[in-house]
Amino acid sequence: MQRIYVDNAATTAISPEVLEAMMPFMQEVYGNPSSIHSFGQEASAALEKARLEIAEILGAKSKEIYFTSGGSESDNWAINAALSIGAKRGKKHIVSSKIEHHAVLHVLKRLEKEGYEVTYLDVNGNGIVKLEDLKSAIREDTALVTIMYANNEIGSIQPITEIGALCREKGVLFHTDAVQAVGNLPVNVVEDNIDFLSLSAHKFHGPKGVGVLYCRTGLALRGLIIGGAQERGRRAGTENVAAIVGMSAALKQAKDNMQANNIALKKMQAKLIDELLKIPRSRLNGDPIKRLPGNISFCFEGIEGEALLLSLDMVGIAASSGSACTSGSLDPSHVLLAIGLPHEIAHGSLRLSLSNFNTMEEMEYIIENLKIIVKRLRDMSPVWEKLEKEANTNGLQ
Amino acid sequence: MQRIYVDNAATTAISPEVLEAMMPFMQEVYGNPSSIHSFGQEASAALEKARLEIAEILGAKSKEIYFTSGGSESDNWAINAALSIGAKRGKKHIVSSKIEHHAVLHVLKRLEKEGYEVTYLDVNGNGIVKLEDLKSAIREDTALVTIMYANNEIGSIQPITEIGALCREKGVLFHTDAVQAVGNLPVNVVEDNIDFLSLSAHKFHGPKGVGVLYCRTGLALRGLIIGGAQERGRRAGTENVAAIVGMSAALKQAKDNMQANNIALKKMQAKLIDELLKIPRSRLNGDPIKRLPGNISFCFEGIEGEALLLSLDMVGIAASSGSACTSGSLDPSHVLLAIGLPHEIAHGSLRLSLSNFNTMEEMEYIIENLKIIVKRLRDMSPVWEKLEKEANTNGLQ
Amino acid sequence: MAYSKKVMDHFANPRNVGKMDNADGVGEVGNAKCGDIMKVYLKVDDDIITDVKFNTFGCASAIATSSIATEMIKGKNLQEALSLSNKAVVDALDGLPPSKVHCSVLAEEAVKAAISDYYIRNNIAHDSELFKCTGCCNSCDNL
Amino acid sequence: MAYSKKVMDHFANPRNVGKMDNADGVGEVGNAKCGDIMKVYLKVDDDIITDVKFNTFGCASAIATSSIATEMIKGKNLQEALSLSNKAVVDALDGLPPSKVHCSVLAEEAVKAAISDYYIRNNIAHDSELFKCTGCCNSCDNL
Ligand SMILES: Cc1ncc(COP(=O)(O)O)c(C=O)c1O
Ligand SMILES: Cc1ncc(COP(=O)(O)O)c(C=O)c1O
Repeated sequence: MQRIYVDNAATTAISPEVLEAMMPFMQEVYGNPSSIHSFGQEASAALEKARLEIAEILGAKSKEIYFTSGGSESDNWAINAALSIGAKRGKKHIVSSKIEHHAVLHVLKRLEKEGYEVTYLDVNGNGIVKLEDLKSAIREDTALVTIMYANNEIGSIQPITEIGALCREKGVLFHTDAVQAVGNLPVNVVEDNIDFLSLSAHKFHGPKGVGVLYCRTGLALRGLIIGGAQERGRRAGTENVAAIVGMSAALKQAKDNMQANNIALKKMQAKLIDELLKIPRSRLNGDPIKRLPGNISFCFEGIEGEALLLSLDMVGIAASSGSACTSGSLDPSHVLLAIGLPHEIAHGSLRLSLSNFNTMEEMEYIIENLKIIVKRLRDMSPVWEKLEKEANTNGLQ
Repeated sequence: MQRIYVDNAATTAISPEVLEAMMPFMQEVYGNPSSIHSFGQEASAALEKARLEIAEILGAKSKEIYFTSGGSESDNWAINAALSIGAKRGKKHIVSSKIEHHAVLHVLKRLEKEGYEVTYLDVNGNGIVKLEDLKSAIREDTALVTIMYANNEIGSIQPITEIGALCREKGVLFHTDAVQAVGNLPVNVVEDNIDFLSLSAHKFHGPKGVGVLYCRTGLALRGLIIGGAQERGRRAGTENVAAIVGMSAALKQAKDNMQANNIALKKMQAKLIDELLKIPRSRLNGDPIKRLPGNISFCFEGIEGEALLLSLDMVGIAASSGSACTSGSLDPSHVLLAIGLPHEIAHGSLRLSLSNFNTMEEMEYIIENLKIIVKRLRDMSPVWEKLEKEANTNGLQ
Repeated sequence: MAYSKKVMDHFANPRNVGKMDNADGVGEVGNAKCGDIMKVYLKVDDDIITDVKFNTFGCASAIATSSIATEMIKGKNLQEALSLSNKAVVDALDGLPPSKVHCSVLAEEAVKAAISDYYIRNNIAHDSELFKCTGCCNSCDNL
Repeated sequence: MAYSKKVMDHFANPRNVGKMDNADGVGEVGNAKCGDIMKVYLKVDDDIITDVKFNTFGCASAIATSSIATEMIKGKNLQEALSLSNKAVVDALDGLPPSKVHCSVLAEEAVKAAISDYYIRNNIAHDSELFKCTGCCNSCDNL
């Protein structure tokens, strides 16, 4: 059976070039970068080379890059560190959005229990934060604004440049979860006035379990995981050299091929969107323009997402109903509810997320099979029966 | 030039079998274990298989194993989680030792600033905690005892079974940093009454950047990195599947070969210790019996450790002066000071840590070169000059 | 989230799926907000369930539990059908993930609702207690 | 922690290493507790440093700074030798890691201490201010 992977927002395959770059560090060059002997110094040199390369791609300085175990750690760390800066001046307020990833939202929920106040900005129907809302939400005691660069479920891209400028103007720290953006969009921390940025390598054909926290120089970065003097004393733990080298190779590859990839992705994306909109009572979630080039998020009325996913899986198509972390939970996605969808529609969501490893032929296969599956599930759905009846009645009136 | 790696306490090479076990998960099986499609389920199955294998080797249950990014994260997490349990009953006291790894010590230092009280137990001249000291240190309000299984610098093994029994008897939570022990010694969490245990794969020929926190069932494990529902909601972040599979393969290999490896290691260790003790004014640090099979820790009076290391490196021998994380710092090791060495002697420390990849021929090479290097550095050392003079004067009297 | 082979089989090839035009009893439970609705149609002849159909909106285990539940009551008398427990449904499917057990409760309730409908249509006295929603599917509370 | 080639060369092949039996001036600075001791021996002839030796207990950069410092003052007159700065030593070694800069200070001080000793032995008036410990090597404070 043909197998098609269109769940690249959940994770991506390591690209062959990235794996090749990693291999020496899983074999000969195994030293601990903190060791002063040659084994260690070889590892250390590779580490610092990777740091510099990543910094340059993000428009940052080498010493602003901290290696972490992934996007979740970076998010947790950034928020905690930013608040510890604000705590010195008694700041106890945070501004975020209703569509953040759980790695941000759950941290904020915990902080609320600990006495912080959080304003969760609404988004418009396309999943985009309104600048006026942000402007009026920022207060004297706002310690941090944390708004994601691009959404993992519906692909909507936030006006980060404007948000960054506004935060800088108001003197508020700004963190962005750029886990879905980096590798897909050109991200520049200086142009966007970003103070903290999270990224994760496995979203752009790098390895799992490694990420970056960018922290602007001049900000006191309180460690989350402390101990040894790694990462200039800010993040303890023997560095995952192979993964870090792989991350840097993956980011470089993503940057070099970004333009070409984006063109190809957008073509496949447009094809899918056009065809899926032809299915009755289907809707595209997220902004039609300001969206990640590989993201296609749909709702199909009258059916439920998990059944759809498993049906797709049975014909070899690997997709998601929203974020990977919540697949299998009973509640519909907080993101789909935030863009105003009723529960019954939000249940019928499907996310197809493409990478440059996908092909137009695969899109054809997906469209063909998806149409059959949606029909099959609707045929056995009492909700669809009702919708049809209502439509007929309305038609008759 | 011959290259000899005897810094295995800092990190080890990935064994070829471990790498082989990892490769599929860096290539075809790249799904996110949280995804419900087949790519995800294959990854998830591998993850749970690894969890079960690791659990069985430690005498634990599958659901007591939490995957982390390494020993430092596990240490930070365990201590924070244990204290949050104690906090519910107002417990604000911790017992630890003076020779813990920085991943424990620095966390404790921070906690002291936040209002916790910490008793750092002394160790005897061989680097071993005294049980009576522990007994009298535990108080009504003691939330946690955290004592390492085996020391990373001097290799001394603590009486963990007795410590665990004492803690259980007194109703105090017990964490052990077993990063240096696991893979080298048989560790059983049930027999040793361990509540929390940290381990790190790269210390036993597994990959870097992955570890385990064992947390006994029944204990509320407050997350350190929160977000997605991974690790039963206790540790967020897309799982590092390849590394986790590698860790499990490495642990299994270590367990299967432990007896044979220990015999070989002890033979090499004995050879080195015997020969190095022949160097005048040298001393073995740590317990002669209760020590890690691959650890050789020495001090050579009249010389300084870094000069020794770099001299060794120039003849292809990769060693350490203590822990990798502190190499290059000015202060002598807190561990060597804790066993009662004066600063001037502690500066002249050398740690050789062996693995089963080392050979007896390599030991010969090390002994031969080390003798030459120690002599060369002493010949240019004004401290040595003084020591010699004193000895002569004493001899004349 | 790993389903048994049995669940996947009933999801992929659901038995008795469909509607019934002149059913003797119809039961519908669940609601779209929660993500699961099951509708069971019965044909009853001399106290025996001679035919049964179902329609389900919901996840794979909702479809599978509906499918196996209909199979388990077909040909049985109403008393037997009423004794169908959610546990029996779970067992027949070789188990369900904990987060999906509520689907089996829904299946049990859908069968009972259809039988209840048959009793009411035919003015047959019955213990209404038997047909009360167990409230086990508390997914609604979580919303 | 990466040392320059120059540092490694002076560490591996230190120049002027050794003792001197009948030195005209000897200076020793640092202490074993801090991990660095440098001892510099001078042979002075008509205000010119005609020979110099050193002994050092310490890390690679301590040995390298001693080595290059002795090289830099050999053949110079005392006034020139006194003007040797730690910065010049660092530059001559193509740089030192930040945590090792104190070694260069120690080297400067060792040279000055030896010259001071020569002045004192020979009753030559000199500005003692010049020879005061800069306290730059504050590693002792950290212990
Ligand atoms: C005793 C001990 N604890 C903790 C650690 C930290 O482990 P990691 O570097 O994997 O975070 C190490 C080694 O570095 C260690 O030796
Ligand atoms: C927007 C966003 N933030 C954070 C994360 C967490 O990243 P990781 O799984 O690498 O910890 C993800 C993906 O899982 C994501 O999509």
